Amino acid sequence: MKTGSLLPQTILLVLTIATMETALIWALQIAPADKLQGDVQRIFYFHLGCIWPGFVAFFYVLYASIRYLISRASKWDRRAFASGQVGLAFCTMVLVTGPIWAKPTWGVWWAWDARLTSTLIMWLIFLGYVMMRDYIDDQKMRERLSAVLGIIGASMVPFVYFSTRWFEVQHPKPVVMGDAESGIKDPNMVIALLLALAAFTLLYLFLWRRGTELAEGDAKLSELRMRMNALEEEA
Amino acid sequence: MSFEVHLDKIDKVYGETWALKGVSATIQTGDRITIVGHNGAGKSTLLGLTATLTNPTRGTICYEIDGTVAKDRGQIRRHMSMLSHSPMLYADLTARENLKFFAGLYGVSTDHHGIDSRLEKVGMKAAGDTLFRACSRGMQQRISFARAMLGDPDLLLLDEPFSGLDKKGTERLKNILMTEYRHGWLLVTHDLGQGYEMANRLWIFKHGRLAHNLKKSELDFKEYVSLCEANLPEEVLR
Amino acid sequence: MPNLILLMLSKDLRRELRSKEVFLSSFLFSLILLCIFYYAATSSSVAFEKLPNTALWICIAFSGTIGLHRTHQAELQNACYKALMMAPRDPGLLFLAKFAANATLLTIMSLLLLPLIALFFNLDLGSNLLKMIPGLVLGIAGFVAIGTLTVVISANTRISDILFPIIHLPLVVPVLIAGVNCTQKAMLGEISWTGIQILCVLNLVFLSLGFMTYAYLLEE
Amino acid sequence: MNQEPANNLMYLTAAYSAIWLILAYFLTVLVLKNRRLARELEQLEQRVSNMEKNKAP
Repeated sequence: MKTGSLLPQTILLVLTIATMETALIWALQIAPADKLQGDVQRIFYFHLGCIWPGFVAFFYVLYASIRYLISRASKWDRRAFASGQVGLAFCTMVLVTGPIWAKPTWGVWWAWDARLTSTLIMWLIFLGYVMMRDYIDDQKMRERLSAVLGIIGASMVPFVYFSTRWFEVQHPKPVVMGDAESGIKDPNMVIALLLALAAFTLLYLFLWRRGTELAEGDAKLSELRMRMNALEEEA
Repeated sequence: MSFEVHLDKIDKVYGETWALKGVSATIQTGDRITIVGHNGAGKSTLLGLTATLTNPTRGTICYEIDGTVAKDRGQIRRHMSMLSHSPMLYADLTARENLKFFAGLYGVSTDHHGIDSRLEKVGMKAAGDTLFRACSRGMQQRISFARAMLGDPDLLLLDEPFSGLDKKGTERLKNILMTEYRHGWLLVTHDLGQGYEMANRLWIFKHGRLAHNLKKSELDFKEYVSLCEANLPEEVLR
Repeated sequence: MPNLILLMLSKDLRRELRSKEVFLSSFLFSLILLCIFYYAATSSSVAFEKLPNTALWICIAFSGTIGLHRTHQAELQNACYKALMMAPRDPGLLFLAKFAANATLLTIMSLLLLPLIALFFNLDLGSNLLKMIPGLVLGIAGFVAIGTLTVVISANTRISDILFPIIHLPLVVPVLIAGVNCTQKAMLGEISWTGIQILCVLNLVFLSLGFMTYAYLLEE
Repeated sequence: MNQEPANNLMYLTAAYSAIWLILAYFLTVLVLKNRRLARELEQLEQRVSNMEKNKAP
């Protein structure tokens, strides 16, 4: 079984690295610099590249959590959790690169821009989701509560996005450089963005697989340890 | 009215500890079963499982009401209730208010008079309007018994109901249990004498397994005690 | 179902009148918050009078969290919650009943808070009070709908008191954003229909989520 | 927009290194957990087989 799953793993890894390299080259070299923002705009390719699989990760949490509650099969819990972890990591990348891009373009590290705010809240929701598991000892309880929290959290994501945007209409943005003059126009820019998206999607798949396998190993381990304890107790 | 519970190869795992291991047994109508076992041997877990509060890790529990298998949790729950060492009543309400609330919650229609007669049965009519927190431990446990009896259950799940009671309180509650209640129960206890006296079946748990499942008529008290001593660590027997 | 809600409501209100738990933890706590708010605002030369809405929602968010946690702890005392879990009732209806009781308590608390805020901020509420009510009530309802779920989730962890606000508050951000907007407009004499619509949709989603998932929380 | 290009490049580098750092951290945690897991599994399997050997005769 192990050798069977090793080959697709390797293919996926190679594919991820290759796409990532190409995306890097395109984003940093081939795509032209933005007219107004200059080279900083290149952050955007990878910044956006992270958001997309981040969203996918969170919606997968929703899907897997529902599947868990229906079937009560631990594998769905492990898949949901691995996805949540990767989503959280990607969200962190978005949150870190966002301010780094904002400083030279907007002049401030943080503006309460809808995109930044909603990402921050999403990050907090899933930090809670990932953190909570460490504080519940019983496995079944942990799986069940995580699934419920995962469902609530992930279904909240669209509302977070919607409400932060709605709020922005009420208060016009501060002196923020709009995207009207700059933005993605050159075909090479589009290619760079698409490549980054592809690279991070592949990366998500890879990390998610690894995380799930790790959780499966963990489960196997605790099952073994439990059987050992039982055997020793009886002996 | 018959109410039977069939446990089939029940496993229950908490974290990395095995609370129950391959437990198969049948609880028949009118069985008064005393359960003993060392701490963490899965006795309370068994009650929780029987009460449909939690699901077994493996295995199935099947409920038979009047010969037909019941699937609906609500229907099953109407036939059981639990009396544990914590009274499950609100400290800031009076005994009467508490009973009224739970009667409503459990769908038992009781007027003012009905609640009164239930309180009278446990000898608590006079204390019906005192706040629950002001009642003594013994009184609290008797009111809690009245709560457990609200739905006229066919199976009582007793999780160390006597813990924290003094001798007099224990005697009184035991008397009420023996005289006011006619159906079966599962009683988890540490007190072998009491357990033997109240039972017609005896279960002994060891390491999550149901080590012995005996009729009371099969052995006298002395044999029972020696069997328990053989299976349980000393600290349980005190 | 209305029976169950009335039952839960009368039980929780009666308990509250006797113990004054939520009143103490929420209302008095809000009072202290308002004092801190005053000094924090004036010492940074922000016009304190312009912030009644801000103060109102900060009080609701903080004291609401404390109040929800407190009421659930009271349920856990004497293992009463276990008796609720064993009730032969539809868990979804139990959720709605619990939600109604919690929401009523918090709404009463915030209605008590309103005159106080009007007093402290020299606000003329009289004419705008009625306009404020829908936004306030709907906002609190959404806050409590999620809170009724998350408080049970966090109660099963080892650090329930810390974890509850951490998982609860990010989830209610959309409600708070919409609620803040509604009451702000109401204070200026307008009604924010979009805000109320959003709040209605959010409440609908939260309540149906709770209705469907509460069964999974009522297990041991 | 009104910054020196050199300065701009600094931000660009910072952003990309941040991504790689987070990724590296994530991967390291994964690898470390994996290793610990493999080690513990090995130990346990040995213990199990030892016990079964003791039981057999």
